[in-house]
Amino acid sequence: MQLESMYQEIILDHYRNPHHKGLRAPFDAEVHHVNPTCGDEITLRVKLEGDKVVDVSYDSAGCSISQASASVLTDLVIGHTVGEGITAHDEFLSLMQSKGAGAPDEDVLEDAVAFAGVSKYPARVKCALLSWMAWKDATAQALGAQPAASSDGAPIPEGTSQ
Amino acid sequence: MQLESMYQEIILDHYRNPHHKGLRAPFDAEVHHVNPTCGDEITLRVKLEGDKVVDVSYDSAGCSISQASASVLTDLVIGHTVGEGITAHDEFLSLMQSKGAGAPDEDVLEDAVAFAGVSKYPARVKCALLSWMAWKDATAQALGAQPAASSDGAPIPEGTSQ
Amino acid sequence: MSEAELRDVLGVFDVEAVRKDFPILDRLVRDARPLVYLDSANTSQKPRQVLDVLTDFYERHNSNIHRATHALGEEATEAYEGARIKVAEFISAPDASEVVFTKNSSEALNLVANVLAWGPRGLAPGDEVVITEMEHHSNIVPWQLLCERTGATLRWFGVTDEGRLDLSSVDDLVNERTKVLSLVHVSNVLGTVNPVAELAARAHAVGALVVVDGSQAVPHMPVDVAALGVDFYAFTGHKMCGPTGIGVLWGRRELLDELPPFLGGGEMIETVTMEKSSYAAVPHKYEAGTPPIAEAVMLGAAVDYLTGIGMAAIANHEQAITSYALARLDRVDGVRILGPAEAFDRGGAISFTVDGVHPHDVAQVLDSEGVAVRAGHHCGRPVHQRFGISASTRASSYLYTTPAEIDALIAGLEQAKEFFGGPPSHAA
Amino acid sequence: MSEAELRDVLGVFDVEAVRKDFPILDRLVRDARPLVYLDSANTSQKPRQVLDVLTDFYERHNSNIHRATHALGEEATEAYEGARIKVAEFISAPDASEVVFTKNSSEALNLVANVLAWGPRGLAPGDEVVITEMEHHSNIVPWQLLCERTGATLRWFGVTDEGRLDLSSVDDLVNERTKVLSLVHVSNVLGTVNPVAELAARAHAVGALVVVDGSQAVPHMPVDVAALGVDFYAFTGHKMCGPTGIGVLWGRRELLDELPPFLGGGEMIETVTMEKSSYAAVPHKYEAGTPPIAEAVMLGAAVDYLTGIGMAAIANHEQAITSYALARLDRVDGVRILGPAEAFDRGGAISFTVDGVHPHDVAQVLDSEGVAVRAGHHCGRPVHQRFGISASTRASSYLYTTPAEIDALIAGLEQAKEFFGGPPSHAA
Ligand SMILES: Cc1ncc(COP(=O)(O)O)c(C=O)c1O
Ligand SMILES: Cc1ncc(COP(=O)(O)O)c(C=O)c1O
Repeated sequence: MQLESMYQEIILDHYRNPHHKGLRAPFDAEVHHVNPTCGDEITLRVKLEGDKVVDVSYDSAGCSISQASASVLTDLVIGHTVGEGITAHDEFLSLMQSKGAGAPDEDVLEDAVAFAGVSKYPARVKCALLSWMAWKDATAQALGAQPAASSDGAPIPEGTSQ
Repeated sequence: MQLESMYQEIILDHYRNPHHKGLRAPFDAEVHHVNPTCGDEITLRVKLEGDKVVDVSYDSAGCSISQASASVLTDLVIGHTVGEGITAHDEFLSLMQSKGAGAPDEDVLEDAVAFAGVSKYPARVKCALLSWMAWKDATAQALGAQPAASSDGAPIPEGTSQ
Repeated sequence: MSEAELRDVLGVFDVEAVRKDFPILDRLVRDARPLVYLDSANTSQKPRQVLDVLTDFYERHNSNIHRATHALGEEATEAYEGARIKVAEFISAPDASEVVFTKNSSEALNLVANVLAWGPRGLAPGDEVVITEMEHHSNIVPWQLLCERTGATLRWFGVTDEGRLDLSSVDDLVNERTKVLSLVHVSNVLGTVNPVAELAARAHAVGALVVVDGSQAVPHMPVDVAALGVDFYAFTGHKMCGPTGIGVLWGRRELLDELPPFLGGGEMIETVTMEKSSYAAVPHKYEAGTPPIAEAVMLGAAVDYLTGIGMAAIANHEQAITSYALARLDRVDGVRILGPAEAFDRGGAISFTVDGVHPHDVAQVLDSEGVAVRAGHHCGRPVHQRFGISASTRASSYLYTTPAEIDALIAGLEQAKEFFGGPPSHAA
Repeated sequence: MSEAELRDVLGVFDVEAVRKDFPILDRLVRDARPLVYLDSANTSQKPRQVLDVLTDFYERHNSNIHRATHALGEEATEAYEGARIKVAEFISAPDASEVVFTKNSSEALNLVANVLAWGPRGLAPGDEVVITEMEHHSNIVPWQLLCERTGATLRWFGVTDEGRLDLSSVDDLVNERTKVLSLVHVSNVLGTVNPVAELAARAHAVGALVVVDGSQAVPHMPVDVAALGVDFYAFTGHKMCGPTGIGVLWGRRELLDELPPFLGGGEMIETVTMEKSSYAAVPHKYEAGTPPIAEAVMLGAAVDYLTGIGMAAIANHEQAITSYALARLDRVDGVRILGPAEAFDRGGAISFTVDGVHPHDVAQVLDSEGVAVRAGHHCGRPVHQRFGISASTRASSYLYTTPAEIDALIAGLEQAKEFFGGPPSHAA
């Protein structure tokens, strides 16, 4: 049965027990993103120290995919450099755009590889990306607010805050 | 050959030698009507005396059908009562809407029966009706301007001046 | 409703025969499961008879209209204007020239809101526009934009817990400042059928214009715009067995004559000079550019198709299906229905939540079984907020919907609950 | 052009094979005469390949888009968004999100004119909008309405006797008050191809926005909006082997991002409350309501079809046909051609008058022989006034037009002259 190809156990686990959920201070930037079609929402905060992602906290309402994706995201970026986070973002984005044909790098994506099946369902790709778009947007804002941006951080393209 | 079914000799005669053409004074009302699709135009004046159509004069630019129709119109209404003119109008209108199936009353329509063939060509029906719409509009205005409208004149529906 | 009663009502016409008219209903989806299409409030499927007319138009009669002095031009013009007459008769419009073809319902509603920004009837600060909390976004945002641009004030009727309009504030809301009342005939979220005629009378008593969003009404029940006594009525082709790319605005002739133009361009003019233009008579005044010609012809065919079956029969069928679906959903633990719980003054769109399972996930499980429903706010975010939720799952029926399809929905819901660990129902 | 040269150019592709793709070209009209369709500037005919895609969409994939969480919804969304990508590539748009689907060219042009009425870029008294005397009404009236509503001033380039833009006044017309220059790429009356890139550079130098009406360009020649260096570019589906009910507005992303919304409703929002809404990212911001889904899919198929044959080859073919037609018309006594007499920087629409025979009557005689042309002002009344006439007859070609069809036109003209008593030509 194909349901399991989307809803892998890892996803359901993160959905039922999300990591790092809740809004925390201090933070450098806070953004609010919405999925216009279904009304799923996320408020997400980023705290940086130099090029290090010290904390990502969030409050969100949405489906299993969007909830689990936010949880997985925090695991992947907290404690890493912005550059590493961007690498994970890019890898996740290309996995999500792979229409089920992606070969994700497990070293980079860890639990997020479980989302490979989601990429076969375009309507749900947006759910999986909601928190990542919010994170990229918030991080860009946080970097902009920082006087001296990290030197090895990849340049951050404009956020997709709508 | 079907061309002759539209362009009867009577129509071509009126086209080449239009009756009553040119703008004349005095007049009670003047209107300007346009066929929006092709740009054909007519300026038409009506002079009434009581319920009698004393003069209809016009200046127009357009195809053979619209020119001939204006000429035939003046023959049919000048010197007649408004009521008789309206009867001719109604008869002509229903002939034009008959899609080639009309059995026009020759006593009422005289030369205008020659337009029966035109009614098969919807795009040209507007050409044939241009002067009649203008006449009805101008007559309504002229009657409105007259203090005592004729008692036996049929009520004139609102003009279609656009 | 008992199974026997259900069968009685369904007997009005032969659903299985109707289904044969719709090629897509033979589709297999998701690992060869038969399609169970319960998303007709979103868009309807198209019968073969209607598609044949479309193909025939393009293969034999295609031409631009009005402008053309040739055989194809005549045929296309007659087909297009003939469709206007069919649509006018379908909604009992007094005059076919009152039927304006737009691109969808949304444009029809925007058209009205836009022309009220200009000219002698243009809105101004102090004027009020009244809508309702159960409107589709397409009947909210145009009025927000109008109010923003003109300085008028937007107000709205609330919704009761039962999903009906809260009319207790009618005296306050509809007053001498009210210039427009715009409301939905049948809600696409709650299914509620609103008392349009009564509200129109109230609004007219204070001199307001009445605009009705009939997108979910015209496809599903007989509608008589004259009897409703409203000023404008909007609906859309794709929800009534017709094509995308076409909608309808019906308006009272005097108003259409009086209001300023909306879009400018070819076909809507009387005469153009570089300095100034004058405009054609309605409906052409509101149809700038090449209209949706083939779409109008196809919509005319859809009207023929629906009329052939009979709108009263279709309404009966849908009421039976809706009653059945409401009864079955009522027996599923954890399911909460938004809007009226009985199929009385109620259309066939049924939105609901399932405790502990997000609507997206409900829809996904259903989809894996071939059952197509919609999840989200269905372009009605405010009414979801009203009920304290951000999304729901919606199942919606049409003339081709069968009780067996409702059974498939129910089975899928049980499966969704099980998959996501919700409580099983005692009765299946 | 000699017959030999003509055959050379026509050899670029096999017209007879192309004609087999178009079912309507087998039509007999008016007492069983073969159709000679010379009205493609009005609307084009549709190839079988494109109609098949339309039927397949409605019979197998029909669904509303974006909103739907089910198999059909995914398929329809992919088909719709896939069409956007095809269209973007077809006009070399830098980004598919810059392609907005409208209902036709006219709406696309009105969209731009409307959003310039509001917001920080909104026009005001003292501002100037520049158009040209050879515009289609759809690129005149929207700007007249905008100027009327905002108090801005409308100005225009004149047309020379040869039917080219009179650029002698460019320094006066394009100045620091100019906020918009809007002009046609290829005239639908004169056939003239305008120097868009040069004029766009001039307009940009004074900070004006540049809007181009490409309705007669995109169907007939390769167009690269980026290379033209303009800000907005409009065209229409039905003239390029696609359906009615769809048009395209391409716009530079920064501008589309910045300008206010046009129509409000479903799909164009980010979030809606009763008090206030925020808007989705482009292109969705400008696509309120259910878009022309099937029409977009069919337009995508039309783009595939045209690309398969090759736009350069199509342009070559049309240039050959146009040269041939101009040469033959030149030999008919009493025929006067509006616009460039040579097929250089010239599209395939040829408008002309016949001494002593009104264009309607010319068209009628042609129609009686099965030859479909257009008579009237072709939605370009000002340019007709410029040449002191109120109407003309227009013959226009496309990829399926043959020299034999031009011969039929010429024969029909001789017949019209004879019937109405004009002078016979010495050379037939
Ligand atoms: C040059 C030009 N502009 C605009 C238009 C309008 O296109 P549409 O009628 O599809 O809006 C046309 C065609 O009629 C045209 O030829
Ligand atoms: C109640 C209601 N109003 C308006 C609309 C908008 O219709 P369209 O998307 O065809 O413009 C819809 C459908 O989506 C609807 O259900």
